[in-house]
Order: sequence, then structure tokens, then C-alpha cells
Amino acid sequence: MNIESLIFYGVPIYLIFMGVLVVLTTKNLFKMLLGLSLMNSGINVLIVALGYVRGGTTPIFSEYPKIYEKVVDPVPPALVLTAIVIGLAFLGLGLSIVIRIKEKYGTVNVEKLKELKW
Amino acid sequence: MKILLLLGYWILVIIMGLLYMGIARKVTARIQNRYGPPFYQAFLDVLKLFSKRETASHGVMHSLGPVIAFAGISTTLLFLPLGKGAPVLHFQGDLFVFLYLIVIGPLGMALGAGESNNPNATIGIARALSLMLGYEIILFMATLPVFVHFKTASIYEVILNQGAFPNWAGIKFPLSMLGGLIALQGLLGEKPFDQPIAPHEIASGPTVEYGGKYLGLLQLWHAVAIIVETGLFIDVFFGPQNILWFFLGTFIVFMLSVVINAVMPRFRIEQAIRFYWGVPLLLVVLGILQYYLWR
Amino acid sequence: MYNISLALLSILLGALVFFGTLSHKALRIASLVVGILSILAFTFLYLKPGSLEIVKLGVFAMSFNLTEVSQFFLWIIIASFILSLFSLLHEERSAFFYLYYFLAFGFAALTVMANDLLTLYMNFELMSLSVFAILLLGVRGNTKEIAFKYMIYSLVGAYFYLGGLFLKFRYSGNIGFGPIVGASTLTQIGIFVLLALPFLVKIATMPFHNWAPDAYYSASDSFTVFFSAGLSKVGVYGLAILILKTFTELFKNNIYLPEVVAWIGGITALLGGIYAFMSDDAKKLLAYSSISQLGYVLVGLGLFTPYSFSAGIFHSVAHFVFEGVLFVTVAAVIHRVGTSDLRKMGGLIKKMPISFIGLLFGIIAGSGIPPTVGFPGKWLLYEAIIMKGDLFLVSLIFFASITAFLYSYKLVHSIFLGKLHKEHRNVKEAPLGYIIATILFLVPLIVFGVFPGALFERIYTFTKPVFNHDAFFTLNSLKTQIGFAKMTVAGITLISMFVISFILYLVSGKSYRAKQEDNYTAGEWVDEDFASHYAQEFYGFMRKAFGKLLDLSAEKFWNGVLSIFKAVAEMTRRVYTGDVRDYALYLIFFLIVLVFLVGGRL
Amino acid sequence: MVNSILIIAFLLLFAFLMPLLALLHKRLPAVVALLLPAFNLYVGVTHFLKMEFIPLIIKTGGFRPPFGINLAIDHFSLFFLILVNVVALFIAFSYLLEEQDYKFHMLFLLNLLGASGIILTGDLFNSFVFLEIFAISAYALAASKREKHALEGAVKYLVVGSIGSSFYLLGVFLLYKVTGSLNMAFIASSLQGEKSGIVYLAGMFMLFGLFVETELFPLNTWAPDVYQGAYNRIAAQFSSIISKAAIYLMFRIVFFLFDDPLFYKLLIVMGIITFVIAEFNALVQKDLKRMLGYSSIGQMGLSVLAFALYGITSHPEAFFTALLLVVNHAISKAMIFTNLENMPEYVQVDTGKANPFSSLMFTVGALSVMGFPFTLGFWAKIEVLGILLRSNILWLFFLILILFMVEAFYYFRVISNLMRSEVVSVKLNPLLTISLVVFALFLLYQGFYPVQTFIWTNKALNAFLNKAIYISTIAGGL
Repeated sequence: MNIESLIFYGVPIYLIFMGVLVVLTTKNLFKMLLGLSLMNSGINVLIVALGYVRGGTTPIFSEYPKIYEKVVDPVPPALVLTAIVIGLAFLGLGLSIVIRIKEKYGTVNVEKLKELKW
Repeated sequence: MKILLLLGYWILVIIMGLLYMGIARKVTARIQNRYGPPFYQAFLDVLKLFSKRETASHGVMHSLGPVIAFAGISTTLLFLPLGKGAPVLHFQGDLFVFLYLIVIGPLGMALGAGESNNPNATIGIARALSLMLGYEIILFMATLPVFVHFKTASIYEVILNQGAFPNWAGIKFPLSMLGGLIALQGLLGEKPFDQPIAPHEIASGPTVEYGGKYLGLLQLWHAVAIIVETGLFIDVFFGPQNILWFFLGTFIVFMLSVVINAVMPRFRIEQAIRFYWGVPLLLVVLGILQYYLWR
Repeated sequence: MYNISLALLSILLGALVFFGTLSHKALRIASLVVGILSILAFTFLYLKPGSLEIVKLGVFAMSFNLTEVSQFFLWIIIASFILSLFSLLHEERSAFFYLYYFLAFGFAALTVMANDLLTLYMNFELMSLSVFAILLLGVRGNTKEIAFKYMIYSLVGAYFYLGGLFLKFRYSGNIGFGPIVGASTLTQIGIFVLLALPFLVKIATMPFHNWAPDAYYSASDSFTVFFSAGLSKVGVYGLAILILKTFTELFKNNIYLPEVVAWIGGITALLGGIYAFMSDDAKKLLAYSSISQLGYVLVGLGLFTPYSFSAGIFHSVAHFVFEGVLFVTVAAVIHRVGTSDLRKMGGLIKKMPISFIGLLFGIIAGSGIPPTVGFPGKWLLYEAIIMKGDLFLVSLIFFASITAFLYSYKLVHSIFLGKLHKEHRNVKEAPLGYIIATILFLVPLIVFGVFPGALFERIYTFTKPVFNHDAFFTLNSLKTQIGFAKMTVAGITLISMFVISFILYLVSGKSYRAKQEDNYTAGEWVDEDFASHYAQEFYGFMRKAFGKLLDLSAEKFWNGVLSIFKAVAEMTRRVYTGDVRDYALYLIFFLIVLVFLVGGRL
Repeated sequence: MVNSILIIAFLLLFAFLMPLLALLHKRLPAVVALLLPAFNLYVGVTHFLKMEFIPLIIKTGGFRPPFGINLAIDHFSLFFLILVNVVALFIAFSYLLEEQDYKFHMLFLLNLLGASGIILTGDLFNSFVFLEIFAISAYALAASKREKHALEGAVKYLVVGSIGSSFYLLGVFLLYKVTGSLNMAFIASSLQGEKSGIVYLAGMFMLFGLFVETELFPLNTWAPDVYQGAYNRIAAQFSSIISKAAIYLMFRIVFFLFDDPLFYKLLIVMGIITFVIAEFNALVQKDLKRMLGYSSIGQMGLSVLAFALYGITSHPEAFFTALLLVVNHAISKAMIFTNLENMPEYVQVDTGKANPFSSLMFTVGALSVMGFPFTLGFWAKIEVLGILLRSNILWLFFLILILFMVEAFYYFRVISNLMRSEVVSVKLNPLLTISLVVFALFLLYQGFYPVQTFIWTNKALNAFLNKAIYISTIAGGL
């Protein structure tokens, strides 16, 4: 395992783990959303990394290519782009709900958000 | 002709029953070191009661109660063979007919006494009925192996099949016989099982509101009941070969009961019931097991 | 289509009464009368056995067939329904009540006519649902709890039945009443237990009886007549049909199953009787007595000898007759007095003599005294058990039958004998409907008691093919290998002895009518209002005699079962902690589990 | 036949036109929200009736599959489309007169868009996008009540749901990595036979995402809270549209892509555990809506169980049962939840006031959920027990039977309390009344004569089981 793949796979996995860790440990709902976002980003990066072809070129063809094995797969970045937008929508909605919760409960501490249980 | 014969048996039993009652009083008195009334005292009592000019009644059922009681026990009597060769109506019904007919008497009395609005009467009846939970089952379970042994449910068949002295069912099934004897004490309402009457506590219980001809009818009922109850025991366990043996047997059994009565105190009602569910139950269960072992 | 039209008829009539009640009171009575007449007419004109009818439901065809057995029970159900309507004439109930009433009847009729297990199940469930609705409209007690309890007992039974139905289908490939071929004995017993369960619940066999006292107590008094006399027969029918058609071989060949079933019946008969005489409410007492009497029926059916089986069926008819008359008269009393508490009644014999006579004959028959309808069934049952040689069982039954005297006397004494309460001085005899129903019940009570052969003849038509036994009866007598009973002789003897005693009574001195308080009181002074009615703590001492026996409670047992379920639920619900971090943790955990599952394949 | 792409196009168009429509007339959004499900339903039914057995492919953007995104329509997807839109129509119709913000209708349409999209699409990534639209609008709908409990439920759903859908994306991508395509049929054809471990991993990730939406334990922790907190109509939507669309996707994916015992076994275990825990929890609930929520969860578990039994035993009846359960549950729960609108004073399971009509409607719905004879649910229950027995798992048979009793217990407790509760007069919403009566009559009629439901379900079943035709029609066009 070389340093390159360590960066390629290590960084997104690190991000995912950090995101999960934040979600599991923080009491603050706001931070929890950030953790989720972090995890989301990690997964996005992971997808891009997995889709990368080493030494490949951008998949833009001005003419019918003769050799195309060294082309980066265009689909993963496309997927990730969509996912980023969705993540944005998610974060926006989440934050607005958190604001509402702050209004109603007067706190964003998840330990206080336990009126519905069992 | 047959009806006349039946009437004859009936009158005979009434007379014998009254006689037993009189003798019982005498015997009790002698045991207690008293002089006691003459042996025909019961006849005098009944005559006196029936010749009373006026009697208080508390209503229709109160009046009819003793009538039903006496009619019921008389009917029952006719289904009980008075020993071998004295056929009555037993061929028209077996043990179970007998067992259900015998209840009509107490039921009639209970209904009549119930209407009297005297709590003593009702208490007495409640006790009498509860006591049945004790002795009836013992008596039934005691006679059961005998009937099953002779493969019949007819009392007369039992008498016919068991024959004379050494073949008595009471000798074959001594435990059952003993259990039956104990149950008989309750059936007769003698001490220690006389809670339903309990003269000093509840003023004679069911009969407390009865006087005159009602009490007379009840006396007659009692007279017949003694013979019927002891008679069942004798028929089943000792198979009397003729009517004399029958009366002898019933007399002995009754006197035994009277003697026990004379020397015994009284159980409390629930003690009496629990008593029956103890040793007597064990005896009759053993009797049934004995039948199963012999089979 | 005449069988199904009975149900349709009942639904239509129900709707008629429903709208009648909505619009006017007089119309209600008119439509009830129309109901009585049209069902009677229908019954006599169209009800003939023997043709298969199919109702196609698209994916499943319900099949109905009026067999001999069905017809026998259908008659009981129809009779009890009509007789209960007489007393219903005097009850004011909501419109829905009448609708449910007729629906319950219709589905009960369809249930006994069903020709396969699933059809039976479907109609049975709807019958339970109708009864549930009626119980919700009950008149006393916590009706919703009581109706709920009834429904749960019924449903649990019905669901197990469904399980049994599927198992039967699995082993025999059909859901008809036919036998199960090829399954092992143990499997067959399992299936029998499952299939029999709802019917055992319906006849309130212990320990599935708890719904009954409450339901009978709570329900409308007229409905209870139908409930006990009629609807419980659906349970008897179910058991009879299972034993006669599906599990015949099993009952013939297995020596333990009949005994076990019979013993359960015997214990029910005994404990039912004991609880009956320990209850202080007229309807609860009757409910327990109903349970107890149906215990005998179970003994008879379970023991599976020709005599016992016939006795069981006969006794179920007897049960219809005497429980019917008991419930009618008690309903009449409650109608007049306004309470069902035995401790608050008394002395009504002078006010309601006809009801008294009805109740008196009811308890006489219930105690099994000849020559009433209660006797032949019991007699035959005893003989059957003795012939089978199970002496302990017959002792148990006998013991149970003694309890009948106790509760019967408690009932009749507390209501009719003893002291008349001050507030009941103006009570009148029951209204006409009750009286008619009482008298109509008394007819079979005597007739079938003296001539049991009339009924045994019908029973013989469906027991003969199974047992292949000889007729053991003539019109007025019964004869087995070990015994003989002639009802007419017992009857005539009893009557003539009564006449003789009565003459004796007449010829001796006069009697005068004493006032109720004119009593032996050991010298104590009493006035008119002196509370001398002995109804409080009647048989109270038996509590001490029975000791711990009375603490046995099926209710406690089932509540225990329920609380086990609830305890499990209390544990599982803790998973939902409410803390979102925990939820995230579950997710991660579960993800790890999923990855782990893939594990080796990576 | 109308091109079914219009379903998606119209939903998308009108969802974003909502602010404009609201400017035109205050009531217009509500009317549009009613018309669109009706249109979808029209398209769905006409297709269902006229369509041949061969699936229909609708290309988008002029690309052939697998290069372009395509909609793949067969009777199975139409079946779910119809189901979902019937319920949507029902809800929209019932609440037509209710004052609501246009944003609410917008979210409703977006949610319906997500559900319809999931059902119609033949492309995995597209399904992810629709799933996200669907989920995000669902979060917003859950929070739309703007009360404490609604918000709390929504935020829990949001956290749990976002983790789930992230991994769904990862799963989709892994599949793409292995097979080089996002087209379902294409992937299915290349996944036949031996599968690599990555495929299993991808499947697990995708299922992980779907388990959240299909409310399977332990990923359903959000569900009771949402059911309890949200509006009644949202609760109805959750139990009858959202979870049903998700379960459609689960059926599709598991059967088409990962047809493997490992997944079926997993689903069986999940189904059983979900059903057991949900029914037990419902037994001890105090809050009526929470109890109903648990009941919904339980029904989902049961449907999944029935489906997975098909995978193990290959009895088509098992899958048929799953569909029947889904239909019955969708309709009866929609009824029950919307009917709660009429009983605002009945909050606890055993106390409260209600009016007779709503009690009756609740009873009909509950009877159908429990599977009483002469309701649609009866046939579903019969089929469930039938397949359990056919699968020769006796302990499971009896376990389910006992859980049915538990279910009957808590439902009848509510029914008996409702029937005897204090009568309170509520101003009944006439439209809601009409639609409740229609649904109740449907349940009863289909309970008495279930031919139509059986035929339609069977058609859907046949389309679903003929995987080969689906694959060859779509992937064969390559």
C-alpha cells in the first residue's frame, strides 16, 4: 500500500469515521448535523477516489478517441455532484429543523430531546 | 293389588320409622342416665301434632314444603328394595334414580322453611346443603365399588348377587363399608353432624317455624327417611335376604348411629365438611382402588 | 338457498327492528313480533336437511349443509332466540342492539350449518363480533372491559382454531370435516386441541371460562337467555362435530384423550358449581351454573361412548331448557326489582308467583331431579361413565351435581323466599312477554323429562352411524346394560304420593296465615322492617371449608400470562431510548453486522 | 396511452409552480395536489389495463439504456404506482378543504414524485435521487406540524435517514464499479450466477439504506416518533405511501439484483424481529398514534417476511401474500390514520371521547388490519398462515399466530374503549367522510368478494416473477 492509495482511501475513511464519531459523541444537535455532513463528504470523496483511474485524462472527447483506456470514469464525479447537491438540501432542511427545535425546546441538546421514547 | 302392596310397605315403614325414633330417644336417655320417654312416644307426638286445631303458616310454599318433603321421601322409599323378595318399584329405576329422588324431600323442606323468614331456618338449610358436600360424595364413593363389582347400577341386583353372610359386600369392601358408615352418620344428621338442626344454636333450624300438622308431616318424613337412608346402606353392603333381615339391619345401624350421637359433641359446620374430606374420603378412595386391584 | 336465507332473513329482520326502534317504540314491538313470526314460519316451512349450498366468494367458496347434527342444534338456537325475543319485547335498547342481536343469531345459524372448517371459522368470528358489540351495549358493570375480555378469549380460541385448520389442511389436504388420515396420533391430538379451543371457550370450559360470569352479568338480561341457552350450543355443536366427524378414529383408538377431555369437563362442572354457590349476584350465579352444566356436556362428548355422547347432547338440550327458564325468570325479576344482587332481594314469591314457579322448575331440572329434563342426561352420563369403569370421574361428577343443589337453593331462596324488602312491596308480576317465555320453556322441561325418548330418537340418527349401537331408549324409559330408568313411573309415583300427602295435609287441622315477622325470635321483639332475610354471606362458611381452593383463579393465571407478554414488551420497548445518538449507534452497529455477514465472501 | 414520463414531469413541474399557483388563488395548490394523483392514477390504471406482459421502457434524453436513464414499467411497478396514488388521492381529497400553506402541498407533491419515481425508474442512481427527494420531503413533512413532538420525530428521522441514504449511494456506486452500469436490468443480467464479495457488500449497503425507509428493526427507531408527532395525514402518508414505495424498491433490488439466500435469510430474520418487537411494543403503548405506528412497523415486518419466504421456498404464494399484505395495510392504515382527524379528543389508547362515526371507521380499518373475516385483511392473514405452513417452519407459524393475538389484543382494547367512550360531536369533514366510507366499503367488498384484488395482485406478481423477460426486454436492447 503506497502513500497515494493511503491518501485516496485513508482520507475518506477517516472523514467517515470522524463524522460517525461526532454523531455518536456530541450532545449538540447542530454539531451532529455537521458530523453527518462530514460523513457524507467522506462517502463522496470515497466514491470519487474509487472511480479514479490512475494517470487517466479527463473524459472529454473532441474527436472520436483512438485510445480510451486511460480515461477517468465520468460517472462517479457526476454521481457525487448530485449527491453534494442533495447533501446541501439535507443540511439546509436539517438546520432549519434545528432552529425550530431551539425555538420550541429552548435547547439543541439531544439529551433533552427525549420526550418521545419507548 | 300391587298398589295396595305398595301402600302396605309404605305404612309399615312409617310405623317402623316412628318406632325407631322412639327407641332412639329411650336409648339416648339411658346412655345419658336419664329415664327417657316410652318407646311409643313418637307415635304420640305425631298424633298430637296432627290433631292440633290451628297451625301458623307463612305462605303457600311454607305449607307445601312439608307435603313435598313427605311425598318425595315416600316416592324414594318405593324405589328402595326392602330386602330380597320384597320388590317395590326398584325395577323401574336404579341407584341414580334413587339418588336423585332422595333429594326431593330435603328440597321440599328447604323451600318451605325458606319462606318462613326466620334466619335460623335458612342457616340450618344452608348448613344441611353444605354438609351434603361432605357426606353424599363419601356415601356415593363407598357404594360405587360394590355396584361396579356386581356390574349393575340396580340396588336390587346388588342384593340378589351378593347372597348371604360371608359374601356380603361389606365384608368384601370393608373400607368402603366403614366410609359409608361414617357418611351415614351425616346423612342421618346425628352428632357430630347435626349442625343443620343444632337445637341450642339455631332453634332446630329448618323446622323452627313449623308446628302442628306441618311438624307432624316432617316427623313422618323423618321416620321414613331413617329407614330409607339406613336401608340403602344395608341393601348395598349386607344384602338382606328378606324383609326381616332388612329391618334388623337398619335397626342395628341406626342404633349404632344413635349411640354415637349420644356421646358425641358437635363439629362446627366447616369442620364437619373438612372432616369428611379427610379420613372418610381416604377410606372410600382406598375402597375404589381395592376394586381396581381385584378387577 | 333456504339455509342461507335464514341468515339473510335474520339480517333483514334485524334491520327492520333497527329502523323500527329508530322511529317509534310501538314499531319496535311490532317488528320484533314480525321477527318472531317470520322466523317461526321460516323454520317450519323451509328448514329441511340435506342439500349442499355453495356461496362463492371469488377465491373461496363457503359451503353450507344442513346435516342431522346441524339441524338438531339449529333448532335449539332458533328456539332459544325466539324465546329470548319474548322477553326482549319489554326491554328498551338502542337500535344497534337489535341489529347486533339478529346478526348474532344469523351468524350462529350459519356457523352450525357450515360444511367446512373455514366457513365455520368465518361465521364463528362474526358471531363473536356481534356478541362483542352486544356486550359493549351491556347494562351493568364495566361493559368495555367485559366485552373486551369476551372478545380476547374468543379471538385467542379462534386464532388457535385457525392454526389447527391449517395443520389439518396440511395433513389431510382439505378443510372439510372429514378425518385426518396418516398423521401421527400426537399430531392429531395437537390438531384436535387447536380446533376445539374456540368451542371450549364458547362453552366456558375451565380455564377458559373467565369471560362468562362477567359477560352474563353485564349483558342485557334478555340477551343472556339467548347467550346461555342458544349461543353456547354453537360451542357444543363444534365439539360434537369435531368428535363425530373429524376425530372419530382418534377418540376410538386413543385411551387417554377421551379421559383427559372428560376430566377437564368434570373439573369444570365441579369448580363451576362451587363458584356458582359462592357468588352473590343472580346472573353470575347462573353464569357459573351454566359453565358447570356445560361441563357435564363436555364429559359426555369427550368420553366418547355411545351412551355418554348421547347423554352429552341430551344434556345440552336440557341446558338450553333450564338455563333458558332460569335466565328468563331472573330477567323478569331484575326487570321488576332493578338489581341483580341477591342480597338486595327476597320474599318475592308473593309478588311474582308465576316467575317463582318458573324458577322453581328451572332449579329442579338444573339439579337433575326426575322427572324433569335435567335428569335423563345425567342419569345416562353416570351409567356411561360407570360402564367405562372410571369411578373417580363419576365421583367427581356426582360431587359436582351436589353443588347444583347448593346454588339452586341460594338462588331461589335469595330471590323468592325469606323476607320481602320494604322497597319491593309494590312489585308486580313480570310482564306478559316474560310469562309467555317462562311457560313456553316449562313445556319442554316437563315433556322431555317424562319422554326423553322423543329427543334421543333424534340424537340416535347421528350417533348411530358413528357408534353403530342399538337404541337404548323407548319413549319414556332408558335402559343400559347396568341400569334402567322409567320416567313415567317416577313421575306418577311422585304425583300420587304428593296427592296422598296433600290429602293428609287437608284432613288434619286448619292453618292460618301468619305475618312474616310473626316468628320465633327467641323472645326478641321485632318490627316489620327487621332485617331477617338471610342472604348476606350465604354459604360464607364454605370459604373456610374450601380454604385455598377458592384462591385458584383462571383470571389470575391468564393475567399472569398477559403480564409475561407485557414484561417482554417492557424490555423490548427500552430499545427505543429516545436518544438520537443511541439510534445512530444502532445504525453503525447494524452496519457492522451487515458487513460481518458478507465477511467471508469478500 | 399517455406517456408515463409525464407523471414525473408534471409532479416536478407543479411542485415548483406551487408558489405561483398560490399567488393566483389561495386554494389552487390544494386542487392541484388533488389533480396530480388523479392524473397519475389515470395513467397507471390505463397502462395496467392495456399493457402487454412485456415491460415498457421509456427512454429519457434520447439515450438508449444502459447509457441513458430510463423508466421501466411493468405491471408490478404499475401496481405500486396505483396503490401509492390511490392513497395520495385519498389523502389529498380528504384534506381538500383544509387550510394549508402552499409549501405543504409542494412537499406533498415532491414526496409523491419521489415515490412515483422510485417505482417507475429502471435506473439505480436515479432511484437514489428519487429516494433522496422522497426522504428529504418526508423529513420536512414530518416536521411540518411545527410542534415539539413533530420536530423531535423529524430530527430523529433526519439523522437516521441521512446515514442510511449515504450508504445507499455507496452501495449503488459499488455496484456500478463491479458491473459498469447503473441500469437495473443490465446489472441484473451481469450479476446472474456467481457474485463477487463486493456485490454482497454493495447489496448490504443498499439494503441498509432501504431498511431505514421500510422501518425494519433496528433502523426503525425514528418511525414511532414520527407517527406519534406528525399530522395524521402525514402519518397516513408514512404508513401507506412512503414505506410502500420503499418496500417496492427493496423487493425490486433484492429479487432482481441480489437474488441470493443470504439476503433472504437476512430479510426473514429482520422481518421476524421487526414484527415481534413492533407487536410487543404496541401492546404496552399509551399513546394511540404511537401504538398505530408500531402496528405499521409490524405490518412492514410481516410483508418483508412473506417476501423473503418466497426467496427461500420459491412459493409464488409467499410473494403474493406480501403484496396482499401491502395493499391491505396501505388502505386500512390510511383509513385509520386519517380517521384520527375526526377523533381529536381520543389520544390515549384507553381513554378519551369520540363520535360514533369515527369509532365505526376505526373499527373497520382495525378489523382489516387484524384480518377479520369479510375484510380484505382476512385473505391476507389466511395467505400468511398458509405460506408459513407451506414453508414447514412450524415454530414460526405459531409465533406469528400468537403475535396476531397480541395484535388483536391491543386493537380490540382500543375498539372496546372507543365504542363505549363518551360521545362528543365533532364537525365531520364531508370529503374525509366520503373517502373514508369509500375505503371502508372497498375493504368490506373485497373482503367478501376479493376477486379484483386477487387478479390485479396476480398480474403484478407474474410481471415481477418473470425476471428474464424484464432483463431481456431492457438489457437485450443493447
